[in-house]
Amino acid sequence: MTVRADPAPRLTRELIALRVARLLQPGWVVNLGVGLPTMVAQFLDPESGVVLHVESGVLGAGPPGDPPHDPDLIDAGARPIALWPGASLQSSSESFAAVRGGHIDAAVLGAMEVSEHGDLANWRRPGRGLGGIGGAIDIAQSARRVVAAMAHTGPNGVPRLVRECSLPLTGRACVDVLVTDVALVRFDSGDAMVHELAEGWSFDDVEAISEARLRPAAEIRALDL
Amino acid sequence: MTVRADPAPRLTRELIALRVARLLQPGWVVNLGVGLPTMVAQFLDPESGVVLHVESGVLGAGPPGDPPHDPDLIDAGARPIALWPGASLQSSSESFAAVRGGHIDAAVLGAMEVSEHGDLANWRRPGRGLGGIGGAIDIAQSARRVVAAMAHTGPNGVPRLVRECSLPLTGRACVDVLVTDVALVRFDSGDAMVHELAEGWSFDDVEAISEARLRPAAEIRALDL
Amino acid sequence: MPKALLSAAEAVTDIADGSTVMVGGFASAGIPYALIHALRDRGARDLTLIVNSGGSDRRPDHVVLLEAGLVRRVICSYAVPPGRNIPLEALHQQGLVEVEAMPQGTFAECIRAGGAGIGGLLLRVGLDTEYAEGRDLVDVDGAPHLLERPLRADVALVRAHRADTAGNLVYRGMARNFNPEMATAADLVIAEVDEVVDAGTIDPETVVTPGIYIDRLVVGGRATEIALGVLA
Amino acid sequence: MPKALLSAAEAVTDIADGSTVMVGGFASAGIPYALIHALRDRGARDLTLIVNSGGSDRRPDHVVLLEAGLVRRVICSYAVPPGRNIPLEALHQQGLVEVEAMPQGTFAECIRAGGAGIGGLLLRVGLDTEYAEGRDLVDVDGAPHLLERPLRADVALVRAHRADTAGNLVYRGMARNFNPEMATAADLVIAEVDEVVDAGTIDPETVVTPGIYIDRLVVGGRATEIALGVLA
Repeated sequence: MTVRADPAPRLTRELIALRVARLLQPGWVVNLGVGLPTMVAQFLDPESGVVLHVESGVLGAGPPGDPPHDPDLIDAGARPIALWPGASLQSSSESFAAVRGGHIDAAVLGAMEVSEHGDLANWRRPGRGLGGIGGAIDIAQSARRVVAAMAHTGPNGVPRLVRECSLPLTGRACVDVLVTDVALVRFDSGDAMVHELAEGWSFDDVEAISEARLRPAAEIRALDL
Repeated sequence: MTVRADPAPRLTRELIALRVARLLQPGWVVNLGVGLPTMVAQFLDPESGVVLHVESGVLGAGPPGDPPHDPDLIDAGARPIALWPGASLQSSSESFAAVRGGHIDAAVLGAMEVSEHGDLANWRRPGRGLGGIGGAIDIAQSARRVVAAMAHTGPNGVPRLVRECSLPLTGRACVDVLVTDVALVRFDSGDAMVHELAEGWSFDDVEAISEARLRPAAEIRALDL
Repeated sequence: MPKALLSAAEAVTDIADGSTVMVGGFASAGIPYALIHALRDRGARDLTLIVNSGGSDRRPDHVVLLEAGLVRRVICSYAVPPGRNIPLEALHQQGLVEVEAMPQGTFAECIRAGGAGIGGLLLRVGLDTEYAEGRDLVDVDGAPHLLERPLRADVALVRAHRADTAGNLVYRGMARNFNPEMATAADLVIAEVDEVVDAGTIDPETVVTPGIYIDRLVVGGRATEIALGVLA
Repeated sequence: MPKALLSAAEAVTDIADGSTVMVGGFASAGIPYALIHALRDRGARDLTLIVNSGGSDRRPDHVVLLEAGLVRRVICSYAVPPGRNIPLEALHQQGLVEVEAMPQGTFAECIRAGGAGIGGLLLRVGLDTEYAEGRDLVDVDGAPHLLERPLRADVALVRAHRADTAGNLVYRGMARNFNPEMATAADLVIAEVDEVVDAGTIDPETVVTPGIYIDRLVVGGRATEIALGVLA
């Protein structure tokens, strides 16, 4: 595979997070994975109507980082968080009861690889140690909708949107929407359909840096930022 | 079977309850079934160290009857109860998690029949309608110790301490101690051993009104009231 | 997102014939009277009730749904208390209402499982009894267990003491009973409460049912108990 | 019956070699530091830890038990966070410590099952992943489920905010995590708290862990965090 020059700049992580945030509907209960997904919280406020679920035991968390540090008020990535009005606290078994029971409307999860079938790999690289499953499998397999977020390619341009995941799976056909730094891809139909593109990127440009077989949506739009 | 005259008066229900209360050790968590077992609470106080578990969702209940009626403060028999200092409230699933998990040190349960193996029947008479299982099976089969309490015989002198229960079982070999109006019987060894007798009753007197095969304990004493 | 605050009649207006309805309550505690009576008035038929008991002969609880002929099946624990006379017994004998009775802890845990995405529970409670007859057994390391399936419903009618506008619930005394678990195990969850307060008013540490489980709020509760004469 | 109020050293003095020990905590929240350090000082060996993570590289949590060579097996969820350097990784590679990692919700639910007398759970979480490889499957009405066994321990070391003398516990923020369930699932349960108050002082409606589950109380908590320098 030859690495060709990008036709235009890719989205920053902040902009990926912003695009994800705009997918979230008022009233949804949303879990944000560690890493990039956590940044989505910066684009939410109590008026958004989104209830953040943190698997360490909160419903109704605010974004991380602002409040002074309290070891007992942390998100799943151990960063300080505040509670919004209407918040409540749970034990882990209660928190994951909500997850498995289908009470999480959307999970935003980081990805190492996403396959053209919507398979997700995001928790372990073989040969790189034990890794930590944490709640990744529970959440990816149980949330009503999974939004995956990742850079479209890895080091040296290696595709991450692939035909079949080479890394251990987190869940099969669980991703509904993938937001990368160049495109928004939906898996609703069983195919990987490109719905939105970053400015200056064409469908062919995205296909060229993907291993997955992609299809263009009937109407392809600019990434809704 | 001939009904012969009792050699001496039988214990009142209150005295049966008193004998049961004296079996309960400080620190034990105890569930009291509806009916006669509920009367055991009258012989307990906060100094007894006994924590009453009520399956409708209390740990640390006081005896029923005293406090003014509040529809939300009731025991499993729907009688008003108070909460003792150190009480806490649970949902039904939490309450029965404690039951099944082996956290109930003793259950005091009414009985229709007890077999010589310690089988208990206490929830339904065939042909007498649907009946109500309620928590009888959960508690009888899960408590660390089951104390059964009943009149030694039924209407017309029909034995209730039997070889095999004729009524639907609540639990097999679950009764540890049976307190009746004439005797205290233990099932620890697999046999039905008579340990205590009401005043004026002999082992033979008790055997005569039982269908079960009974054995006398090495030392038989008067009922410890 | 504040939860919809409705009248009892409004809250139950879309409960369809044939629905499976969970109803909280244990004896006199935690009964959603206003919702039960509104459902009776609505007249939805062929209901399956998932409820602890077969109803009361002393209080107008879900017994009014049975009396009105709206129920075809009851999944419960304490079907008919010995020596009591409630309609369920006769309706069952006449073949009008099916009754399935379960040990109470199993009943509660199956409801929790329904809300918690647990596909099955393996329990020993009920072995050696007629409850076990005809039920599926699964061995765990050589020990037989009963396979218990999760219980879910189309609608749950639950009763709490206080809600905030975000739907968070706190209870009172034994009014929890089956209500917190039922609130997690139905597609539509309607909570009847004594009062509604602003979000942020209930200490997050004390919330028993998180607001995410609640779809609709109805103020009734204690006021309805007084109106019905069940509370002096 | 007031619960035994002991020093951390006294509370762990009878934890034997070979014990299975549950330890609460998630990241920085709800860690029983004083009990962990007392157990390290006691030096009980060949421990099996049931604990969410493999330990921290930033805080002296149960990582100190691994560093002291007291652990032979870890049952956990979040074994080694990516890009972090904790002893578990090397100890595992050297064959000194066995590691079993489970999905976090399954881990939490199996602990709850251990305390709740549930013989097995049938879950779909983990199907289609390497976690499912070699595990027992049970069909429920045609759908495959993983058979998950309950987790129990000889000892649970839990951390709460406040206890009353009857052992009732309330927590603070995310310090609940695995603590309430672990408190139900061990033969000996030792709770480390910030403070102990009189029985009757904690509102019964707000108790999270009922006192019946607690055997011993140790005051440590926040004070220990300050002493260890993990809290400024």
